[in-house]
Amino acid sequence: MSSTKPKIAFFDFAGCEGCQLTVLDSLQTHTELLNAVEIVQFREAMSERNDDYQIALVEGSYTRPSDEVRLQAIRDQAQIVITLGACAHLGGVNAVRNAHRLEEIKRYVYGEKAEVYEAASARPISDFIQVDAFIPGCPIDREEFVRAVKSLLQGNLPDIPDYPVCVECKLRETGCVFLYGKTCLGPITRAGCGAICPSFGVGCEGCRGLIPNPNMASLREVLSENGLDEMRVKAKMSLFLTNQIATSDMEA
Amino acid sequence: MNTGRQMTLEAPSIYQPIMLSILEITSMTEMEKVFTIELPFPTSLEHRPGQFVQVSVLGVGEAPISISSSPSRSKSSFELCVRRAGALTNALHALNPGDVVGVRGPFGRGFPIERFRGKDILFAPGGLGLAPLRSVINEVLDDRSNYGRIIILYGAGQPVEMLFQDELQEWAMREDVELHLTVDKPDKKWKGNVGVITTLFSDIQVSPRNTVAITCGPPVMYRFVLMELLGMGLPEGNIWLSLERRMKCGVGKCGHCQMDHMYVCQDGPAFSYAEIRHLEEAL
Amino acid sequence: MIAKILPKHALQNWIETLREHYRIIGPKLAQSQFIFGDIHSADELDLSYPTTILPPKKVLLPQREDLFHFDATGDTHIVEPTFDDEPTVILGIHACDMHSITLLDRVFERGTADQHYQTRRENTTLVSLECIKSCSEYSFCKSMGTLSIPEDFDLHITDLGDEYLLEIGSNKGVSLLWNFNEVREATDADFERLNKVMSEKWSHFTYRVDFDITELPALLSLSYDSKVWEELGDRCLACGACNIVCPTCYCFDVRDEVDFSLCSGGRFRVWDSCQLDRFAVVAGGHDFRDARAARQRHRFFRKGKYLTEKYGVVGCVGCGRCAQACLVHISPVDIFNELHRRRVPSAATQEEILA
Amino acid sequence: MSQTLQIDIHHITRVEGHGNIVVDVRKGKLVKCDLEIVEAPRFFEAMLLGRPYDQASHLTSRICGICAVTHGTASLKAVEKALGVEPSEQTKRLRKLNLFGEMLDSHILHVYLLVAPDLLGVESVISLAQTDIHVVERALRMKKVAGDLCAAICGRHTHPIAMVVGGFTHFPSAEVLESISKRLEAMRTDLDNAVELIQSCQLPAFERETEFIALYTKEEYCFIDGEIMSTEGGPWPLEEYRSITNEHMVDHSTAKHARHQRQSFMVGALARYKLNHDKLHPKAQAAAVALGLTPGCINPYMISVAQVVEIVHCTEGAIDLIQQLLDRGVVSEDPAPVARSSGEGVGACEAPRGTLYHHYEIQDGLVSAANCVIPTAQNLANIEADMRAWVPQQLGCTQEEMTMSLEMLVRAYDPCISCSAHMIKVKCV
Ligand SMILES: Cc1cc2nc3c(=O)[nH]c(=O)nc-3n(C[C@H](O)[C@H](O)[C@H](O)COP(=O)(O)OP(=O)(O)OC[C@H]3O[C@@H](n4cnc5c(N)ncnc54)[C@H](O)[C@@H]3O)c2cc1C
Ligand code: SF4
Ligand code: SF4
Ligand code: SF4
Repeated sequence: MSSTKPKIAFFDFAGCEGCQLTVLDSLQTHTELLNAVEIVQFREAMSERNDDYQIALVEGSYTRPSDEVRLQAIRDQAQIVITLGACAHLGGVNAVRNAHRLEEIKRYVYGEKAEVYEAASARPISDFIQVDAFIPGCPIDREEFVRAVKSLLQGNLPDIPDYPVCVECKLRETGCVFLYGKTCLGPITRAGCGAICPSFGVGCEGCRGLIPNPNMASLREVLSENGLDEMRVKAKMSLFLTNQIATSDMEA
Repeated sequence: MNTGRQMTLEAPSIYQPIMLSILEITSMTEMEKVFTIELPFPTSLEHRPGQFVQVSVLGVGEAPISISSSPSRSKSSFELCVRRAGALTNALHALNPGDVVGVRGPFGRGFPIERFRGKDILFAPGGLGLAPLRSVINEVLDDRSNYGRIIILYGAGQPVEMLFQDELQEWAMREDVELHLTVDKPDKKWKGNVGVITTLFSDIQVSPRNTVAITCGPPVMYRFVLMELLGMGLPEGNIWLSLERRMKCGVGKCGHCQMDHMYVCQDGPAFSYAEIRHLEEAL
Repeated sequence: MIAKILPKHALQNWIETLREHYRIIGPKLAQSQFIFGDIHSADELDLSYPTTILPPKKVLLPQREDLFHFDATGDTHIVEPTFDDEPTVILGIHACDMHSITLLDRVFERGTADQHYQTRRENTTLVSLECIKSCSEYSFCKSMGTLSIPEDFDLHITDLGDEYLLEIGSNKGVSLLWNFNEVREATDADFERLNKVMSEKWSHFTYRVDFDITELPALLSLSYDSKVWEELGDRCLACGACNIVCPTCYCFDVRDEVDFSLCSGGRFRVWDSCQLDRFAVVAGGHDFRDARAARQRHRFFRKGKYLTEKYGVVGCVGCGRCAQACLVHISPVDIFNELHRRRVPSAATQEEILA
Repeated sequence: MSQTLQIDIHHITRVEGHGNIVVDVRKGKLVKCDLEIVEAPRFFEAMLLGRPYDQASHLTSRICGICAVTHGTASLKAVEKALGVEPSEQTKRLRKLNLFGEMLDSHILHVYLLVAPDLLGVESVISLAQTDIHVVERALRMKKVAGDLCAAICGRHTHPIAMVVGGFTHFPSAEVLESISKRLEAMRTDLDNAVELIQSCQLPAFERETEFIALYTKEEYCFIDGEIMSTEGGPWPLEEYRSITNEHMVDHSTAKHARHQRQSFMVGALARYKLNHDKLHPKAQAAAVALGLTPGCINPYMISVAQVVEIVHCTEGAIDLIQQLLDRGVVSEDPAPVARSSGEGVGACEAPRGTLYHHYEIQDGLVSAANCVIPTAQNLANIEADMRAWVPQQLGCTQEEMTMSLEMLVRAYDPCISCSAHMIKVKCV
């Protein structure tokens, strides 16, 4: 176990910065974090900047061609690149716009000035640079982030669950929301959040991305059996999973 | 039958590892290191060849590792040959002599070597499969007069990936050991056989009724090696394998190593082909 | 039979007396479903509960259980196993769950005994409850032979209307009534009432397996290559819910955690599920049970054959929890019946058919 | 004194989102002084199009990780207005309590972790942890109470879960509310310390007349229900938000600027204070007096002081509200039903950094038009106007001093640039 503290830098692309905020929040319960690592860049919380880092934590989606250059620079410097949150991991809610024509939405939001704005469809960071690990979620889970940092300190990449949310939901004995006439993506979504949405009475929205081998066909049937028409199934699955479903449909 | 679990039986919890120091670490290849673990007097291991221990790095985890030294040579220490494959094995590779590791075991059923006495023995390890078989090989060599021919067919990816090269040299020098080596990808210096392990079988003649074969290697290897051995006419009961499974407890509780109704950690990891042939999940 | 009568109105006082010495766990409402949880007063406890999301297994083998703590910050490595010996009473265990505890007892004491389970088990008193009506539309305990309470209860409650009849099964059971004087000896009249309840209950259990359950292991042996498994594999979401809620599933994963010193922390186990992807994967990525069909088969073989053969008691106790939890309606009754319907005809019947 | 000075602060730190300050002073003359917003555009209004109305609040809470609860709440209010939903009194109370939690969380973050380092002369909270760990610990302790308050009500502060159209899907137990209330009461010492800390700091003395706008009701210090009020008129109903915010495009920014009666106006804690100060909790009144904050204040650096006053107010307000909830008992109730599937509505809330409007048109359950006007977007023009007035007053300063004071000025507004980085072509007819 190395005695020198790893140097960590945070980078943000398109996102709400809720994940960086969650990192700050994790200090509330884990102040030791500050001594365990050396944070050399964290624009949301500090003015100091230093480009000498080993671990890059990237928040936010790729949304415009110029992001690629920045990403490449990060990849060149960092030994380990880890994405933070659903935007970086999946394209996040940003990818909802991928369903629309870019020109149309630019015009809808910026009117006649639309041309000034550089935009592309929202994509996961791993589409552009090699990513060593991801910390999923919208936002990330505080405790999972802390565990991930500990894994890194131990010289290993974070171990993110690849079983579905249902497992955690049952373990904590939450009544399945399907029993209350609601619908849920828990069976195909990667756990690690403690099934927080079902436990607060709302079906999982899939923010942590798909598990490795989801049975999509079967889940679609479950959703329709529980009253979702095709349009609503699509709306549900495209909140966070646009990019992953596009890929898995292509493979299918 | 489990024999001699002295170490584990002493602990108040079956999951509690005994902390032991690393005497020596030898780098074998880029991926594998051999760890010599000290047994403080009067702790004894009393394992059988083919048994394994659960090795811990506290805070990282635990994994089953075969005991690579033979009982005949493991009095005050024993050896583990570990490939870097994940969290625990990475952490092991980062340790230094003098550091401690947690050990539980030995667990499982080893090879019933008393039953092999008087027979010819054909060892067919592939890659890391030599780690558990080395225990049997050295046990047999230390009791050489009680066995017939000893044939070792060893295959590795590349010459630099061959494990225990010093010992391979030694075995090669011995008159009473027939050693055949092969690699998938030769380098410039390699003069031996090239090809997968099954290509070595054509070089040897055995008397099938009096031969016991012991094989261990990656999952894909078994089917081909078995085909050769059965083709040579070896009875199913004379073919022995060591199987790998995910294991979390080592004592038949956690369920991970189950194949059909068998638990590899208890009923194995050494099995005769006759025992597992009917199990779809075995190979 | 030694039995006592506890008037229902005295339940509160009894629980209060017990709470002085024990942690009390019993069925209670959480959101709109029942769970086994801590009972602080009689009005939390609901002995007419249908079924719980998780079985009382969670008390004896908690979802997450510390195995040991370690501290290697100093020169020596301290490894301290943790055992939970808090005296606990589980109140109101249905017959099926009692049978599952019998199985767990055997699993954790045979071969190498698991001291963590045993410590907790020894300090737990089981108060079972006579099932008078089917607890859910999915339960089929009668078919599995688990509707009658097994012998190993400490105290067994039967609801006689305004009173409870308490059968005493062990010294642990006796201790629960120690110094509690609001019970009286059961009289012949009480036993008559008991008999009436017992004889009337059977007709309330209707959902069932179509054949004699002792045939199940043999039926499964014949059905290893059945198409049913492929069909299940197509439907199954592999969400693991069936395993997690099952009273006879006990597979677990073991994990470590550390504090920021990286030198002290603990090892714990958590429930695992054979339906999940990583369950049977080894280094190098080979998965020894990668198809959902094979995983479902493994699950049903464990329930219907392997556990029975290894431990001598049924591996499925018919509680119906898995069927209730399954979003694609995979239910043991349906599967067993379907296998039976499609079973390979025996030589005799084949001859009959041909004749 | 004639001076040439070029300041180009690329990505102002310790604000949410990306903004650049560009100042160009040539021979003592201010040539250029802009706040550029360079955030990648996120197109939330367009993303809402065609979406089921019940997804709107979960989607728009993702506009901003700091004011997620406010976005979610404003969104729900817009949908409810459009579809004729009348939430229960309990829902209204819980929402208000939730907003108190967010206001506390955000203000504590801003004052302690983002502004305080400037005032205490350190580079960041990370360095502050080295020099004065107690201040940081206090901040984290208080922030945790605020976060836990939100978590008890809606699951988590960043991206609330249990808030839905018409009500909630989860209800905090009495025990949880009681324990939070106790912790809020225990926070009072920390609050006194916060007031002391800010008292001891020297803020730049810069003043500029401008217009101040906030939500307003007669009954209370308004965060959630109410109408639009200005120091120069009002009140106006929410539906008139567009004529008040008057957003327009400027060249150098991806965000639209706003102006009302003057070239620019200010929203946020200071505006709220000026318009609602008479309804502050007495303890918050006392804090205002102690900190020298008066309704006449026109110094934008005083926004942070107004935030401290609001921290006191929200703490006391939350304690009172929890008491009310406990007295009545929190019941599990179904969300209020929707009366129709089409309609149009505006919802507004006070976000920590100012008034936030969501405006939707819904057709057959799907959002057909959307417009969100975010506080920072409203403030941008005002920040620029401040900078343009402030730079010439400081021409004697070094580049470093100037940079510092401008960064502090921008930070005082607590800009949430990622939220404001989008503008609107409104088409709600
Ligand atoms: C009886 C027996 C004897 C053995 N003897 C030896 C021996 O002598 N020497 C030796 O080197 N090994 C031996 N092994 C193998 C060794 O136990 C495994 O390599 C073990 O898994 C290493 O543990 P680890 O923590 O380093 O790796 P892990 O972190 O457990 O990773 C191992 C594998 O698990 C899977 N995995 C881990 N994480 C993930 C993830 N996030 N997603 C998907 N899959 C994942 C992958 O397949 C990965 O390759 C033996 C195994 C058995 C059963
Ligand atoms: S609520 Fe969702 S996550 Fe929980 S069991 Fe049901 S489907 Fe699975
Ligand atoms: S339940 Fe689903 S949507 Fe909610 S946090 Fe977990 S993965 Fe994300
Ligand atoms: S398999 Fe299903 S019905 Fe049988 S014991 Fe388990 S959960 Fe109950």
